[in-house]
Amino acid sequence: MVKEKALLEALFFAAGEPVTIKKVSEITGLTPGEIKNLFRELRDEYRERNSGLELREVAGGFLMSTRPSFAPYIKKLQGERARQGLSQAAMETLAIIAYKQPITRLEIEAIRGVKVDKVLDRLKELNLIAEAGRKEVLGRPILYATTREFLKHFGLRDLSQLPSLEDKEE
Amino acid sequence: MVKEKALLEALFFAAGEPVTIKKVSEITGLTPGEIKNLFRELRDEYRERNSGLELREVAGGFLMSTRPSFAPYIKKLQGERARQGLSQAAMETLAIIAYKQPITRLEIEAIRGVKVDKVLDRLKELNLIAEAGRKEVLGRPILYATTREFLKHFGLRDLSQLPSLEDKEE
Amino acid sequence: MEYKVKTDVFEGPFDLLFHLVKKAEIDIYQVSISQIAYQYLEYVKKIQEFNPEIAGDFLVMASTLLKLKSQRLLPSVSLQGEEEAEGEGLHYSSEEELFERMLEYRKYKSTAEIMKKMEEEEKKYFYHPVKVEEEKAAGNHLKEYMGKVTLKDLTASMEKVMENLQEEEHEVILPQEISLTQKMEEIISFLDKKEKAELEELLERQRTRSSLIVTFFALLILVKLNKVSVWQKYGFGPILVTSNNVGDNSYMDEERWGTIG
Repeated sequence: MVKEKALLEALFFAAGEPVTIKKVSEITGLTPGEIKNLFRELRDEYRERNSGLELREVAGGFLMSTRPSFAPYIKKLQGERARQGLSQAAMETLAIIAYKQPITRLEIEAIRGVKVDKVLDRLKELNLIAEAGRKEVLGRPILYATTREFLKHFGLRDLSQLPSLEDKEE
Repeated sequence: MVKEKALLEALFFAAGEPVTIKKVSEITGLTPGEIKNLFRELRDEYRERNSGLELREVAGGFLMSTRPSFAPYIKKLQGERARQGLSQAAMETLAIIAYKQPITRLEIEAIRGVKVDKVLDRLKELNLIAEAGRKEVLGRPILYATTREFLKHFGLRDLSQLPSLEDKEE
Repeated sequence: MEYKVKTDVFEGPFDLLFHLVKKAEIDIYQVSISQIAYQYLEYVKKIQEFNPEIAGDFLVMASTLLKLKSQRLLPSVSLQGEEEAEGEGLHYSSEEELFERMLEYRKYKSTAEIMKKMEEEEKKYFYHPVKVEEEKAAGNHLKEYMGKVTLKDLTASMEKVMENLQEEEHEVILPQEISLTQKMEEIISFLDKKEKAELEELLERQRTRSSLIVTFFALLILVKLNKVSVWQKYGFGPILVTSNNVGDNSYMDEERWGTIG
């Protein structure tokens, strides 16, 4: 395989989303015509050797993905990963939000002593927390609170049903 | 390409992290022996055609990634998402844990001559180390050990691949 | 002796110790604390003006050096009990142990450099990024993620957070600024009244470990400035401290000596 074709292969792999010709051209210095030709060669080679991967033109760009017929297996793989549950970092952050809501990111970080931006993204993705307005202080930081989904999962009617922590406090 | 080999290719692609033989076996129903052989064939085919991708055995699993020589281009593609390296303090602490695991915080501090509580928090946060039980001495201190993420971070198949402990005079 | 005062030069107290041992061209197996401790303290005095946070680690080592040194000078004074009571991690029972640890540290330091290179190499490999949407496609994602997580887990997490928080708050209260100048003045005025004092008397008056360390520092500085003398009549006898009665007090300059937090 010529070096340029291998480079495109690596780019499509690492992108994880459609990459436009313009972008590929900026990164590699290849002309749009060269890129198109190399893409086609690569796509045909994948087909010819019955690879588990395939190359497509999607949403105005090039995209590398698994062959659709393998979808059931891929789902199993991702299901496995999903079942690993929430990390300890996520659990602690969720607990802080539950008991101290509404609360800003900085306030959570002050308690946990570490950055929590990624964890917050994850909890939002899972719809366990949501943005709940802004705190009226300098910079108007976003406030976070738990969602109905959160109550539903833990079988709570409302937040007043959260177990009290007082008895453990000295 | 036989269907099973293509399936493995698709799995390694979609995983984005090392996949163990056990997991591949559960998902595909293939035996560990078959999986090992198919992996080797696939890896050699990638090499022979000078693919932009490569297959490695890392952290007790199979891992598909881009060829390292293309790193400068991939970095351009991903922009600022560059992965940050560990600080010297973190690296020294991690080295001590890697070679002496399982080890307590006090034991690490005796070797480094400094407090390491903050560094330990950081390494735990990065999932490079984890608590591994308690030492059965007074106070039952927590023991720390490296994780699979640690192996992945350094591209090691297992702990036996750690470089031998240096003892050179400067 | 001139040191380059650049606080990022030494990664930790052992790094500095190595440097001093190397500089003194002493065989590491022959080194005695006394040869090194004074230079170590000189350096720490300098860096703590520049970066008090880094100086903290170095100070702990300084106290260890002083403790080992004092054990040599005064076999009867043992700070061991206090150390353990405070649950301090960094205590070495002998010079041999300290230098053994230092040698061990050096092995890990050079290995850490190799690991740094491995890390750099590994960063050149890129993986197919797994999108959250792809994971969602795997099914009812919230249930998948949260299936086993109960209300009990949630409260347990919160209790853990609060426990950690209490520990930290406890730690924050401890640091207390002690002025080196103030300690120097204290020693001088103590000696003015008494003419001569036993070292033990001076140290006994110190309530906390930090003030003990600072007193030691202050005493060393006064000796260096020739303001006081420290002597011993006979082996294992009491160590006596006397004032040299030099009237000039210009050295008592807060700016110059700063504080140790």
